[in-house]
Amino acid sequence: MSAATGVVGVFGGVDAAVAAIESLKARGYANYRVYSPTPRPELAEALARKESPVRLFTLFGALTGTAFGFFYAIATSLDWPLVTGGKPIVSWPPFVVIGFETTILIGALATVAGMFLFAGLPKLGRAPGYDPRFSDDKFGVVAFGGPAQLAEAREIFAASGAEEVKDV
Amino acid sequence: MATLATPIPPAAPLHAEAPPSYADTTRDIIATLRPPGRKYYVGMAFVLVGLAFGAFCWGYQLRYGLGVTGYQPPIFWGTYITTFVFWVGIAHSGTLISAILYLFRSGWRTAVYRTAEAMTVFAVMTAGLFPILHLGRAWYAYWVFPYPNFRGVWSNFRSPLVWDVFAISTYLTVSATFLLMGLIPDVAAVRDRSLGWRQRLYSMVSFGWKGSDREWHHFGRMYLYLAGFATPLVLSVHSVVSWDFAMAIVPGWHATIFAPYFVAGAIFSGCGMVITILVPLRKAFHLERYVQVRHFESLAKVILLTASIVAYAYATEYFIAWYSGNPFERSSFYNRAFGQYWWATWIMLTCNAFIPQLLWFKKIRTSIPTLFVISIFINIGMWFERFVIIVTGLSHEYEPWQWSYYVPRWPELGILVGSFCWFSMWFLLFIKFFPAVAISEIKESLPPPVQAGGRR
Amino acid sequence: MERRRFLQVAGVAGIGVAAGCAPTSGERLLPYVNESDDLIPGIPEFYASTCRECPAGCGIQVKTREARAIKVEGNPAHPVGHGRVCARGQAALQGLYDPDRVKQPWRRTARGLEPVTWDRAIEQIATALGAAAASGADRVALVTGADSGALDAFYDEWLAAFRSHRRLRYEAFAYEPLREASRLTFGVAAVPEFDFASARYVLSFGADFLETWLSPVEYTRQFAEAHRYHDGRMAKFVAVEPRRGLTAYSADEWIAPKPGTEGLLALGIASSVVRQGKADLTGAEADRVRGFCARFTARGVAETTGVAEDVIDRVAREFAAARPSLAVAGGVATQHRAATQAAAAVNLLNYVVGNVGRTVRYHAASPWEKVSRYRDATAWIAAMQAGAVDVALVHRTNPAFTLPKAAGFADAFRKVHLTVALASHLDETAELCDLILPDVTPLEEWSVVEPAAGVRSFVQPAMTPVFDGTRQAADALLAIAAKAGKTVGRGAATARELVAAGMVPTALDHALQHGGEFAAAPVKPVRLVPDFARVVYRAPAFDGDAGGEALVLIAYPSAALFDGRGANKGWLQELPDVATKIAWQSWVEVHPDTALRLRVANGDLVTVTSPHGRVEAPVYVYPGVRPDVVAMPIGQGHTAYGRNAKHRGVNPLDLLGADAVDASGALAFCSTRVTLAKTGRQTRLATTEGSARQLGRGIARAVSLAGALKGEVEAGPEATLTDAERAAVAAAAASQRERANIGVYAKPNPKWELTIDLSRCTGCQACVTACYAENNLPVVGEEQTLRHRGMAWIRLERYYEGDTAGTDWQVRQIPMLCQQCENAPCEPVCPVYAAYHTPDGLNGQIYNRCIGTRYCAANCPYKVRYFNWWDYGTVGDPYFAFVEPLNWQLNPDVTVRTKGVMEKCTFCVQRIRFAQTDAKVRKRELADGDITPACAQTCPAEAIVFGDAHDPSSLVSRLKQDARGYHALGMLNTKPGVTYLERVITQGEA
Amino acid sequence: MKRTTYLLAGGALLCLSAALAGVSLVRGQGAERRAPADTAFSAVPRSSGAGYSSLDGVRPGGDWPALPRRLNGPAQPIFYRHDVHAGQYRMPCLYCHNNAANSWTVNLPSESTCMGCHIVTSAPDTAGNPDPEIAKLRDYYAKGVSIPWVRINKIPEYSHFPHMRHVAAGLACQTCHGNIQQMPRVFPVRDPSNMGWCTNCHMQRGVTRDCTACHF
Repeated sequence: MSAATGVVGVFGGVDAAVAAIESLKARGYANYRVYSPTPRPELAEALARKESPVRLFTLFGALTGTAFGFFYAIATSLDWPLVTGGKPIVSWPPFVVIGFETTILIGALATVAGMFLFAGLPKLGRAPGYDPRFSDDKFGVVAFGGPAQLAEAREIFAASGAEEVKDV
Repeated sequence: MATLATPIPPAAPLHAEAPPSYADTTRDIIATLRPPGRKYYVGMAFVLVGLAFGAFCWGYQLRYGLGVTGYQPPIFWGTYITTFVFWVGIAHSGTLISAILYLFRSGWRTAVYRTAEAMTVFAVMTAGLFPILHLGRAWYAYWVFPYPNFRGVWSNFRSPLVWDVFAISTYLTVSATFLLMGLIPDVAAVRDRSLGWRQRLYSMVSFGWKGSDREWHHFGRMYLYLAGFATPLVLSVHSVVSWDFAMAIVPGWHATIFAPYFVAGAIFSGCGMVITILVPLRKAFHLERYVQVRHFESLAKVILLTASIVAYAYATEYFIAWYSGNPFERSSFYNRAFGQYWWATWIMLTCNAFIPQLLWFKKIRTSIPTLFVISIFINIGMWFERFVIIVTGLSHEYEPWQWSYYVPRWPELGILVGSFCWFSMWFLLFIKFFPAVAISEIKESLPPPVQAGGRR
Repeated sequence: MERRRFLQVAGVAGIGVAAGCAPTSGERLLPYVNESDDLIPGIPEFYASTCRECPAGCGIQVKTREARAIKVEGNPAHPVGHGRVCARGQAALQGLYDPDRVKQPWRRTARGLEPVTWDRAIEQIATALGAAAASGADRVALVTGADSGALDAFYDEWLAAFRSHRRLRYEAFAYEPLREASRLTFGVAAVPEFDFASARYVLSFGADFLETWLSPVEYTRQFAEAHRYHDGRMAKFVAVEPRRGLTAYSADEWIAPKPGTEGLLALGIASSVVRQGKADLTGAEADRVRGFCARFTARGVAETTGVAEDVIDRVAREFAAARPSLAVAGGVATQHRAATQAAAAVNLLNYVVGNVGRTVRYHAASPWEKVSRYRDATAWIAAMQAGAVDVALVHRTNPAFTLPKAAGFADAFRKVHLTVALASHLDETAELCDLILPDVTPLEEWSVVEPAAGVRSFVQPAMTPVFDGTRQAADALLAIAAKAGKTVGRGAATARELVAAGMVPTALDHALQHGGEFAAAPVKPVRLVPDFARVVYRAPAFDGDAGGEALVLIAYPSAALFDGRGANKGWLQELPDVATKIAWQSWVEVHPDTALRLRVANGDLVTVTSPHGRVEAPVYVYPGVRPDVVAMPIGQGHTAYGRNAKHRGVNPLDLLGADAVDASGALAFCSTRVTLAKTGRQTRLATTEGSARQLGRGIARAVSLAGALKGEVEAGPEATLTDAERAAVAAAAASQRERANIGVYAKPNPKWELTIDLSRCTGCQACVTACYAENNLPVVGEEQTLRHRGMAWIRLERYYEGDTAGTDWQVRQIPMLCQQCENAPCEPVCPVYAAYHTPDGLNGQIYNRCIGTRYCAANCPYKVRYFNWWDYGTVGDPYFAFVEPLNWQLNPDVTVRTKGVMEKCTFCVQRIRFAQTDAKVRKRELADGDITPACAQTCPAEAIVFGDAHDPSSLVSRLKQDARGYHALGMLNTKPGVTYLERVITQGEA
Repeated sequence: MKRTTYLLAGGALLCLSAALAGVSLVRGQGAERRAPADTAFSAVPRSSGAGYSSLDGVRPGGDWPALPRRLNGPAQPIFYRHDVHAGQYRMPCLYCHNNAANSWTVNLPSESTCMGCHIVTSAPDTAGNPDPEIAKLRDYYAKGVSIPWVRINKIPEYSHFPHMRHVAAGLACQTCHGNIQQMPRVFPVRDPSNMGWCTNCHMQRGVTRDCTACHF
C-alpha cells in the first residue's frame, strides 16, 4: 500500500476520542490533530493547549485605535481651526467619543486578523484526514508520523473504540 | 463556547421530550435552507414592491426638495430621524443577546442569538440610510466623513452627527464581523452537506473551516474578545445617538438621563422585535424543539425589566421638568402630555409603560400569541417614543412666536414603509442562505454523543 | 442695448449654490462697444430719485449694478424721509421687474385683446381726440394720480389743447376732510405740515401716520425721535380710534371711542382744556371759543363717545400741559360721514393749546390742494354716464378698483367712445379700456414732484426701460398731440425736456445728483376764523340697521398694499399684516366677545353683508377692535392686475355705498353696518403667528417711564441666576474662548454687533422688505406661508401684554433676526462646519458647504434659520422664485441659495466684506457707520444701529451699555451680538 | 510570538502614517508651489497704481512668435493673441483689463479700447490689406456689435473674488491665470473651483482663511 502520512480514527463519542487522545499522548505522540463538530471541554482538557496569542492582537489593535482616533480628531481640528459655539479648538470631551469608537473598530478587526493568522485560515485546500462527518456528529483524531507510529496509532484508535480507522 | 474556563451549564434540560442528537440538529437546522415555497416568494414579492415604493418616494424628494415632506418650521426634524433612532434601537438587543448574555453565560441565548444578531446587522443597515435620506443635499452626504480633500476642510468632530457617523459605521462593521465569525463553523457544516455552487460558496464563506482543535482554540478566544468589544460598543452607540438630542439646547432634549434611558429603550424595543421575528420563523421552520417557550419567557423577562426602566425614565423626565422650575422645560412637557401632540404621547405611554406590565403574569409570558401581540405594541410604542421626543420637543421651544405643528406627509410614510421592506428583504434572504440557528452552539449545549463500550 | 446684453451674462451671477465650477461651456462674455466712463462692472452706481409708490414722495437713491436697479435706498439729503424708505418703497423694484407688466400696446376688440403698434394706437387716439375736440369742450378726460410739478402742468396744457378741462387727480385717500376743515377753521384749504419731532404729546384721532397717512416714513422718523426714551424724557402718545393698528401699537394709551364720535371727543377734550383754564387764547377769540365749548359738557361727551369723563379730563390736562403737543385727525376718524367735523374739531383742539404755527404749520402751497375729491370723481362718472365724455385717458391710477362698486364707474366708463389706459399693468381699469399703452414704472421715468412745500423732488430713470415696448406716459401724450397737430410742452420733445424746462444745465445736474431742490418754505400764519362755530358736531349716520347683530365696518388701508396698488408685488403680499400677521389673504377682524356671541373662530368663513353688497372672508379674532366693530383691510380682491393679485381675497369697498360722503365730499370708508353669517366652511389663515403671548419669557421687554426714571428695567427669567452662578458661567465661557483663540481668531478683529431700540421701533417692517431686496430672499407664496416656510430673515414678533379684555393692554413688538451669538448653539452641531463663527464675531453660514442636516435650525433657540425646502434658486424649477425679469433684481453680491440649504441673516456680510476691501485698497481705516446692513439702513425709526463692539467709541458699543439693554433669552448664555433696548411706556399720568 | 509583535508594530505604523499622509496631502493641495509674484513674469511690474497700466514698457513690432502645432483653449470669434500683445509687445494686463485694479470683477476691454490702437495699426500684409483678425475687429466695431468672447475663467457663483484687493497686494495676474503672455489662445490653467489653490496661497502668505472672506 502507498506510504501513508497519517491515520485517522473516526469516533462516534467524545469519550472515545478523549481516550484515544490520552493514549496517544501517553505513547509520546506530538503530531496529531483532532476534528470535532463543536468545541468540547473534554477535548480541550485532553489537549491542554496553551493560551491563545490572539489577545495580543486585541490589545495592540485597541491601543492603535485609541491613538489614531485622538490623533485624527486633534490633527484635523488644528489643521484648519474653526471656532464653533465658542468652544476650544481642541475640545477633549467630544474627541473621547471618536477615540472610543476607533478603539473598538480597530481592536475588533485586529482580533479577527489574529484569529485568521493563528488558526491558519483561510484554508480552502483539503485537510489531511478530514471527513464531512466531523462537522455533523463524529469526532476525528488524526495521527501523523512514520509507518511504525502509524501502525501503533491504528491499534490505539481501534482500542479506544474508533468506528473506523483509515490511512491518509 | 468551549474555550470558556467553565462550560456553559445546560440550565434545565434543553427540551422536554427526547433530546435531539447531534445528527438531528444538523439535519433539522440545515433543513431550513431547503428551496423556499410559494409563501416565501409571495412574501418576497410583497417586500420588494414596498421597497420600490420607498425608493420612488426618495427619488421624488430628491427631485423637488424636502418641501414634499410635512416639515413645518420650527419642526426641522421629523419621521426620518424618528425612524433612524427606532432602527438603531432595534439593532441593540441583537448585540445584547449575542454578546452581553454570552459574557454572562446565560444558556438560553444559544437558541435565539443568531436571529437576533442577523436582525442587528440588518437593522443597522436600515438605520444608516435615514441620516442620508433626511439630508437637504443627500448627494453631499460624504462630506461628513473626515476624508483628506483638496478644500482642506475636515468635518467638525464637535458635532454629535459626526459622532453618529463614527458610532454607526463602527457598530455596523463590528456586528457584521461578529455575525460572520459566528457563522463560520455552521457554514462549514452546511458546506459539507451541499453540492455544486452552493458548496463552493459556503467553502468561501467558511474560509475552509475544518473544525480542527487548533481552529476551535483560537476561534473561541477571538469570539470572546469580540463579545467583549461588542458589549461596550452597544452601550456607546445608543448613548451617542441619544446625545444627538441631549447635546442640543432644545427643552425636552437637553437631559443627562438620555443615554441610559435610550439604551434601555433600545434593548426594550429590540427584544420586542426579536419576538416579532422569531414567532413566525419558529412556526415556518418547525424549530419548536430548539427555540422553546422558555426562551421566549426569558426574552419577556428582559422586556419587563427594560420596560420598567423606560417607564421610570419617563417619570423622571416629568419630575425633573417640574422640579427644575425651568419654565421652558415645564411648558414643553406640559405641552407634550396635554398639548397638540397628546395623542402621540399617550400612545407611547400605553405601549411602552403600561402594556408590558402584563408580563408580570407567567400565563402571559408563556403564551406565544399574546407575546407576539405585545411585541407589536412595543414596536409601535417605541417608534412613537422617538416621535414624541423629537417632534413635540421642536414644536414647542423657547420662542413662543415660532410654535407650530407637524404631521408627516406621504413621502415620509412611504419611506418608512420602504425601510421595513428593506429590512425584511435582507432577513428573508438571510434565512434561506444561512442557518438561522447556531448549529455548533446548539450541539455544544447538548449532551455529547457517548460511545457505549469505550475503553475501560 | 449692448449694455443690456452684457448684463444678461454678467448680471445673472449668483444663481445656484451647487452650480458653476469649471468654466461653463458656451457661456459668452459680451464687452461694451464703447464703455461708459462712470460705469465699472462690479461697482454699484446710485441714482437719486423720488419714490412714487404713494403720494408722500420720499427721496430715494436707486442702487444699480451693471446698469440694473437692484435696490432702493433712502436719500439722506432729502427732506422727505431723510434717507429712509418704507416696505412699499423697497418693493418699487418688484413693480419695475414685474413679469406681468404690459410690454406692448394692446387694442380691445370683440375677440379680446390684440397687439397693436404704437403708431397705429397713437393715430387712433389722435383721430378720436380731434373729433372730440371738434364736437365741443370738455369732451376729453385725463385721469392721473396725485401729481404735481412740471408734468402736472403739462397734462393740463395737453388737455387744454383739446379744449378740455376734465382733469382728475384721483387718489383713493385724498384727505378732503383735512383740507375742508382747514378751510372752515383757518380759511386755508390745505393739508398742514405736522411736526411730530418737536411734539411732547401726540394725540391721534384715528390717524395711521406710521402706515399710510400722508407721509408715513417722514412721520415715523419724527415720531420715533419724539417718542423714543432719552435722558429721562419721551413724548406720550395717545391713540384714539375704535381699531388698534400698527400706529396705535406704539401708543402708550389706547382710547377706543364709539366709531364716528372721535370729533365729539376732540371737542370734549378741547372744552375740558378751556374749562381747566389751560387754553392759550386771549380776548374776543377766547370768549368765542369758551362760548362754543360750553356746548360740550364732559358728561354729555362721555355718554356719546363711551369714554369716561376722568379720562377726557386727564387727557385734556396732559395735552395742555405738555407743549408743544400735537393732535392729528385721520384714518377712521376722517372716514365717516362726520369726517370734516372731526378734523375741524381737532384743528380747534390744536388751536386751543396753541399748537397751530408750532407743530401744525400751514404753507402758502400744499401738494394736496389740487388733488381731486371723491365728489369730483363721482361728477366725472356722471358726465361719462351722460355721454359727455368722448375720450378718457387713465394714467397710473385704478379707479375701477378703488371706487366702490356702487359708484358705477365701470358702466359709465364703457359709455365713453375711446378709453385709453397709460398703464404699466393690466389692472381693473386697464381691463376696461379700448387701448392699453404700456407705461414705464417710476424707476424708469422722468418727472419732478412737489411732495412738500418748498421741495422740488426729481424723478429720473435708474436704468433703461426693462421692456423696449414701453414709453413714459408724457412721451406718449406728446406723440399723440404731435399726431393730432397740436403743439404742447413749449417745444419740449420728451418728458426729460419737460422736466428740465427752464433750468440751466448746471442746476439740473445739481438737482439730479442731490435728488431735487430743497428750500425751507415760509410758514403762513393762520388764525381761527370768527365763524368757526359753523362746524357743529353731527353724529355720523351708518347705513344698515342699528339693531342686533349689526356691526360697524371699518375698511382701512393695508400698510403693505396701500389702496391695492401693491397687491401684485410678492414682497408686499408676503409681508405679514402688522396687526394680524396674516399674509396673502383677506380677513375680518372680530372682537373676542363678538366672536363668542357669533360662535365664530379663527379661519371660519363668514359672509359679510351690508346694504350695498356682500363679501366672504375668514374671521380673525382680534382684541384690537371694539366689540361693536369689525375691520377689513383694503387692497386685496383684485379681479385683474397680475399673478399675485388676481382672484386673491376680497375688496371691502364692495360693501360701501357710493353716496356716503361727508361735508368735504370725501368717500366715507367707515359708513356702513354689516352682519356676519357663518358659512360653515373653514379656511386656514396664512399667519406667521405662533403664540401671541410670550409667557414671561422676556423676549420683548418694556418698562414704564416711571420705572425707567428710577433706573428700573423689566427683568427676564435670567434674573433668577445668582451672581455666583453668573460668575461661574462667565468664567467657564471665558476659559473656553481662551482655548479657542488661535490662528486668525487670535488677531485683533472687530466684533460686529447690532442694537435695536424698542422705544424707537414701531413695527413697520420696512426692514423685512429691505432684507428681501438685499439678500435675494425668495417669495414662497401662500401655500408655503401656511406651512410656516416663509424665508424672511428678519421678522416682527408681536406679543400682547396685559388683559386684552379691555383697552388697557400693550403690544410688544420685537424684530427677531439672527443674534450672531458668541456661544452659538447652532455652530457646534454642524457636522461640516457650514455654520461656524467668523473671527469678526459673525455667525457664518456657508451655503455651498451646507448639506442640510437642519441640526443648526433645530438647535437655534431664536428660530432664525431658514431652510430651502424647495428649489427657489434654480432656473426652470417649478418653484423658481425669480421669474424673468424678477431675476434682474438679484443682488450679484449675494449667493442665490438652492434646494436643501440652510440660510440666515449674517448682518449683510457682503456689505461688510465690500467695505473692508474698499478700505484696504484705498489704504484707509473703516470708520464707524461706514457699514450699514440693509435693515438698519432703511429703518424709518432709526431703531437699528450697527457697528464694531470692540471699538469703544462706536455708537453701538455706547448704546449697548444703556441700562435698558438686554439680550433676548439671555439666560441661555448664548451671548448674542444683538442687544435690545427695552421699550419705555408712559403709563397713567404723564 | 516574535512574528506577532512585528505584525502589530507594522499595523500600528500603517494606521498612523495613513493619518499623517491625509493631513500632509491636504496641506500641499492644489499647489505646484510656484514662485510668488515678483519672479513670476518680469514684464509685469509689481503693482504700483498707475505704472501698472501704463504703456511705457511696450515694445511693438518685430515678427510674431511662431504658433505651436496645436492650440489649447476654445476658439474665439477673433483670434486675439495674448502671446503677441502681452508677450512680445509687453502690454501690461491692466491696460486692457483695467477694472481689475478697482473692482471685484474684471472687465473685458471695450472695443473702443482695442480700436485705440487698431484704428491705426492693422499689421497689413504685403498687399497692404489689414490682418484678417483685425479686420474682423474693425467690422464688429463699425457695426456696433459686441464680440461674443467665449468665457475662459469662471469662479463659482457662491464665491466672490476681489480682484482689486489682490492687484493692490501686488499679486501678478499670472499667479492664478497662468502665463497668459505665452498663450496664443487663452486656456484655463486650473479649475477655479479648486479651493485648495486659494487657501494654500492664503496660508503661505499668512492671509485670512476665514470662509466668509469669499463665501457669502
